[in-house]
Amino acid sequence: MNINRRAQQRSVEIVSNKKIGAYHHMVFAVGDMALHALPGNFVAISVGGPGSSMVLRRAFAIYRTHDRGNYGGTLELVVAPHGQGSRWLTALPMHATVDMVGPLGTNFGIPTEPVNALLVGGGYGSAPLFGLAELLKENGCRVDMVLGASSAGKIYAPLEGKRAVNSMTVTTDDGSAGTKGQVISVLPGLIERYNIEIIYSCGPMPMLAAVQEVAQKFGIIHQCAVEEAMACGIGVCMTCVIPLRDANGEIRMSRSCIDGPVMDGANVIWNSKGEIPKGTVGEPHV
Amino acid sequence: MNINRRAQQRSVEIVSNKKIGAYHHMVFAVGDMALHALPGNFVAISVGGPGSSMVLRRAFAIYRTHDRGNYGGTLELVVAPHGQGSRWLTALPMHATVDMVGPLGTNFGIPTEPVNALLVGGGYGSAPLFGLAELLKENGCRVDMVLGASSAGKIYAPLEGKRAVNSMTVTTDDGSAGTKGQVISVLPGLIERYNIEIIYSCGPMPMLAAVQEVAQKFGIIHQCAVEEAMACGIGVCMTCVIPLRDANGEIRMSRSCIDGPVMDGANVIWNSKGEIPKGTVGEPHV
Amino acid sequence: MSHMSNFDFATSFNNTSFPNPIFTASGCAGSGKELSQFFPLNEIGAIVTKSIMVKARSGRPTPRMAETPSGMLNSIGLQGPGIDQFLAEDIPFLIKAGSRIIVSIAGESVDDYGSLARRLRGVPGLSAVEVNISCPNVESRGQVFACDPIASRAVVEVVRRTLGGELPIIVKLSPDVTDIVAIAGEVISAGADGLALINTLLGMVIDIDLMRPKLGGKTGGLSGPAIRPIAVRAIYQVHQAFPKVPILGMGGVTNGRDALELVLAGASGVSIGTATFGNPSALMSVKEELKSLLIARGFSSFKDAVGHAHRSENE
Amino acid sequence: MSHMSNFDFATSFNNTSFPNPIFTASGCAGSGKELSQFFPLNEIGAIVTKSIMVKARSGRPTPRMAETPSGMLNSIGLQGPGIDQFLAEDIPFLIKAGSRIIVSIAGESVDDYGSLARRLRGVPGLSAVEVNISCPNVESRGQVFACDPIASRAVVEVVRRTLGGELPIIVKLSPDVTDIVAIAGEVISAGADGLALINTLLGMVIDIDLMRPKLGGKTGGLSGPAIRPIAVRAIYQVHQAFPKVPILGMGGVTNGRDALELVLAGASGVSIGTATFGNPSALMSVKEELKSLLIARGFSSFKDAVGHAHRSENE
Ligand SMILES: Cc1cc2nc3c(=O)[nH]c(=O)nc-3n(C[C@H](O)[C@H](O)[C@H](O)COP(=O)(O)OP(=O)(O)OC[C@H]3O[C@@H](n4cnc5c(N)ncnc54)[C@H](O)[C@@H]3O)c2cc1C
Ligand SMILES: Cc1cc2nc3c(=O)[nH]c(=O)nc-3n(C[C@H](O)[C@H](O)[C@H](O)COP(=O)(O)OP(=O)(O)OC[C@H]3O[C@@H](n4cnc5c(N)ncnc54)[C@H](O)[C@@H]3O)c2cc1C
Ligand SMILES: Cc1cc2nc3c(=O)[nH]c(=O)nc-3n(C[C@H](O)[C@H](O)[C@H](O)COP(=O)(O)O)c2cc1C
Ligand SMILES: Cc1cc2nc3c(=O)[nH]c(=O)nc-3n(C[C@H](O)[C@H](O)[C@H](O)COP(=O)(O)O)c2cc1C
Ligand code: FES
Ligand code: FES
Repeated sequence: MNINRRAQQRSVEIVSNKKIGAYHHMVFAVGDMALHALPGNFVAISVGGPGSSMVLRRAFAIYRTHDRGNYGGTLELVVAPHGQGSRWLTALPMHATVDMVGPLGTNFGIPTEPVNALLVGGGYGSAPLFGLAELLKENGCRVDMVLGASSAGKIYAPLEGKRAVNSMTVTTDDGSAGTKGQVISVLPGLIERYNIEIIYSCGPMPMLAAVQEVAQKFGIIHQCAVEEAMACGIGVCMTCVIPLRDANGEIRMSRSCIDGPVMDGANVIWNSKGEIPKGTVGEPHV
Repeated sequence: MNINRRAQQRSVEIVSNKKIGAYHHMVFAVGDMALHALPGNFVAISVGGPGSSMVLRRAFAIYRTHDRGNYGGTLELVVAPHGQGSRWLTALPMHATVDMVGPLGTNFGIPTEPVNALLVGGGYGSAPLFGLAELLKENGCRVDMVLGASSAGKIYAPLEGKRAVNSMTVTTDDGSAGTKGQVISVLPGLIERYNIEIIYSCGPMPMLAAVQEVAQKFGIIHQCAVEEAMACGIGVCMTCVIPLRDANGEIRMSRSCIDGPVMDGANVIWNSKGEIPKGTVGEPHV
Repeated sequence: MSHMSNFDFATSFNNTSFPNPIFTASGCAGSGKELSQFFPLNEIGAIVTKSIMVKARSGRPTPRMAETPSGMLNSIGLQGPGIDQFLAEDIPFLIKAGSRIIVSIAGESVDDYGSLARRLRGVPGLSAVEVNISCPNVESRGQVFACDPIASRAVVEVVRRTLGGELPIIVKLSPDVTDIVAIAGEVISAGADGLALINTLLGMVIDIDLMRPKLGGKTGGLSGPAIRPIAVRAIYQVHQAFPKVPILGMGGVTNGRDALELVLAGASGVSIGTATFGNPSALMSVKEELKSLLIARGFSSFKDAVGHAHRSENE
Repeated sequence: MSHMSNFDFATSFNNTSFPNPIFTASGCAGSGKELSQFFPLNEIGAIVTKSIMVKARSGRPTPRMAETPSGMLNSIGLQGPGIDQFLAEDIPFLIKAGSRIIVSIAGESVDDYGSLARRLRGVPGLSAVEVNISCPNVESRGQVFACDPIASRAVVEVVRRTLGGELPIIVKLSPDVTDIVAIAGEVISAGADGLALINTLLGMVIDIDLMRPKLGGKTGGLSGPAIRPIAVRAIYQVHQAFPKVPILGMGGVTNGRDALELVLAGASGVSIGTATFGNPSALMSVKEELKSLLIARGFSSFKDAVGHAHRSENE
């Protein structure tokens, strides 16, 4: 169990909320919460306001943070207006406040030596990768990035983010931007061309599973940020589990909010949705 | 059964929302709904917005209407920020829209000949009395008004309203405005001084009951607008009933949203809250 | 859009068919008249009238309602004019309005249900009878019929026997039981043609200022979106056990998505109750939304969607 | 404010007393450790641990949750490490944190409950045992113990016999029964010192895009504000029937007003479950708000408010 001891709960103010493509880029004045966030961490936000019928928080990957500025520490998110909760959030005006808990969960591990890293993002899954890219660059790594989405509007890639990486490849299912197809199709070429030694990924679970297959084929380390439905985000409800092989080789249903969202892709038992993998500790006896 | 055939359901825009004392004076652009409203009618408004946990409408007495103006037909309410629903409503900004059904319910009857009328209001219960006063004046009546509340801030009496009546008496429980005490204490004096022939009242149920006692003592007609908890406001749920004597002298649990809110005070069986009065049609057999 | 006009929205209970599967819920539509100013009554599948008893009834004292999170409690106590006045006044209005009619009946004894069925025999213009058995049985220390398999069976048998095969009998069950499938089985074997699921759940709100139960009747029935997951579960379980018995589903439906959930679970028709209080035209919007959702999912007929969530994993 | 410091917030179950009546709900506080970064665990009455079984258990497949109007469904399936690891790891942490501890146990057979009680005998630092009987009984075709008076009685008897008089036994009941008062009576006569009311209600959500049940386990337990009226009703009914048996109340409590409702209905303690998911510090705010509300109503001691809504009309 990896409780993020830096987590705080606080009421934070929205200091910017801009629509960018299919997403909203939102900035919150979070005080010293910004100091403690690492790439891969997420925050959990109450949605709906008083009298809301929505009782659960929504989790959002941290896009980036700034320690100080006009508003003190700030924290940024990339939010897709999807269902009732995210639509409520993205419709909030400047200066509205929300209740935020964070930073939560595990973060991307940074190699101790400079390596060639490939960052793979699907949809809003690109968000945590830009902060990660900066950190990797600071550590002397070469950073290449590939982003995929169904169409151009769903690629989140701000200009300064693009500039920070050594190369940027885009794929869209409909071909409206970059290469037509899925990110997976371009991975082998990029891995070979840039001599990739580590892959970081964030996006929908099927994409992560596919990236792991490629990583395994090439014998490359793969750290991924998973996304399983979370009721609490703080480790108390056991809803967000995924089957994970632990240090002793035992498979356990592990909480993606505490032992994740960032996990070693090789340890995840992929494609098990809908069943408990054989051999999991405490698996149902039939 | 008196279905208000003029009722419409529509999305209406808030064109003014001002805090006045303990209340909010709110103006809605309602189009031709304004044409059909009569003093005593009410409207029912959805509260909480999408994703709200509040499933029922809130009823509000119509304060007044204007057929035409900058915003076309407008309808005005006086709302006390009390619980979750009314606080949500009064916190809405200009140009927000709400879903409104109205006009609903019965209206105050206007005498065919000029008479001396006393209008008695408790708290926000004064709201529908000002439009009534205008109508009575147009019909040649003398109109005196007495308003009561717990304290000065809860007396709703705009200047133009005060000017429209022949006399205005105010009572407050704490003496912070007008006579200290309850409206009931000043009624006999006013009735005698102005030779009152009809009383109209609106306010909390215990006040209405007390007014009826006085009216009966003086043998005066009393029309009151009752307020019972309403789930639907349109006559389909049977929650808002009060025991009412009908034309045949039979007591029936009658819907205050359809056979009211305006009722003849002499027909209401007062102080029966918590039980079905003896002799009511279909009363429980023990 | 030519596709839309080909969509077959009809549903049926036994041999009676309805042009669409959207119905009012008993006790939530007055006598029909009150709703008719918001939409033409013949636009919906049928009006389910409020449960009528043998004699006139005052109902329970006020307060009769309390709002709860995403729901409400009611304790109306079956206020109504009694079957005679109901047949004389309400039915002719509905027939004139072109509405299809499902009459809901409620009794305090097995005999009451028999008397009610007898009064309905031969009444023209009725499409079905809904038997509300969530009522206290005065002959059994006030135990609710629907909570007792033997009493439930007795009621359905007398209604079946009295009505003959004339009208489909839809029996409305209470979710406040340990095993709703068992009760469903009893009433089906006693002659029910269809089931209505679910009635309200027994609840209570305490007024924290008065520090007493808020409702005049102390307890009340919980309805609205809060109970939708219970309704979906009950419909799913009962449809699984008795796939051939049509179910009129209800419980917290406010929009087309909610209605679709109940249909996929196994409802052949959907009643709208509490939602009408918040939105007088809810029936119309649910109807349109459900139709669009079904068409968007490639269904060409409503009936194909009924119970679709039960298909096997590899379908 | 001197008045406030005189307020007696303590409560007790049997002979065990707690400094205040606010508890976690089983399964909604992890092992305690996860919450300890939001407030000191000794600030609340006690931690009720998640139901522990004899052996390690993986729980149900995902998705394990679905949000519903003012509530949620969960189908965790009692994931946990088994009693041995639990006693070796979780209990020492809680003791070190100064927390009072109520251990919740769950079994698949009557024997399981006996084994669990045996393992708890003599474990230092425990305040009470909560017996979760809302579990399928593998020896009775999976029927939930709490839905069967005979099985409920058997479980409580074996726990009572095994534990002796050492620790108060609080038996947690399911609301999914026809007559909760009857089940309460059974377990009380079998030796329960207190009752916990209510566990979740069985519900289902259907994903209208996949057109299948949303949860991996198909059905799940409904919790949160949506069910509060059911909890209040159950607590009121059971307190009315057994006024001397202390009740740990739970179901949709998110603030002090909600907690007060349960207390007035008859709860001697209040557990907070789902509210913690939405607000990690909910336990703290409920505690402070409840205290203020009681003081504002003139109570000088918490215990005076328990069941206050039952007083006669003329009081
Ligand atoms: C670790 C993590 C990081 C995330 N990061 C982002 C992000 O950076 N940007 C972003 O837009 N969204 C992100 N999400 C998804 C986000 O939490 C919400 O699920 C999403 O906004 C939909 O919520 P809603 O209320 O709009 O939709 P609704 O459909 O109304 O949600 C209903 C319920 O289902 C849950 N749910 C629905 N979809 C998902 C999903 N795909 N994954 C998990 N739970 C789901 C919701 O949390 C909620 O409880 C993240 C989720 C997780 C778990
Ligand atoms: C015919 C009629 C006319 C009204 N006119 C006005 C008006 O002009 N101005 C105004 O401020 N309010 C008026 N009210 C009261 C108003 O409808 C709301 O009840 C009030 O605003 C409290 O709602 P809430 O959501 O803030 O409080 P909550 O306490 O959250 O309300 C909870 C529920 O209880 C019901 N309720 C609570 N108090 C009352 C009450 N006193 N009477 C009836 N139902 C109640 C609400 O409708 C709601 O369903 C009127 C009510 C009726 C029936
Ligand atoms: C105010 C009210 C009155 C009701 N009266 C009846 C009734 O007379 N007969 C009946 O069978 N059900 C009655 N019900 C139950 C509804 O028909 C329906 O089963 C239940 O409310 C669930 O649906 P909903 O959530 O859409 O309201 C009533 C419900 C409400 C809210
Ligand atoms: C995610 C989750 C897990 C739960 N696990 C347990 C459990 O292990 N044992 C138990 O007795 N109750 C369990 N419950 C039920 C709660 O303890 C509580 O009785 C119920 O949720 C109602 O309270 P609430 O509305 O405050 O959540 C669980 C509830 C939830 C939501
Ligand atoms: S979301 Fe609750 S344990 Fe992970
Ligand atoms: S409020 Fe529904 S009938 Fe009057």
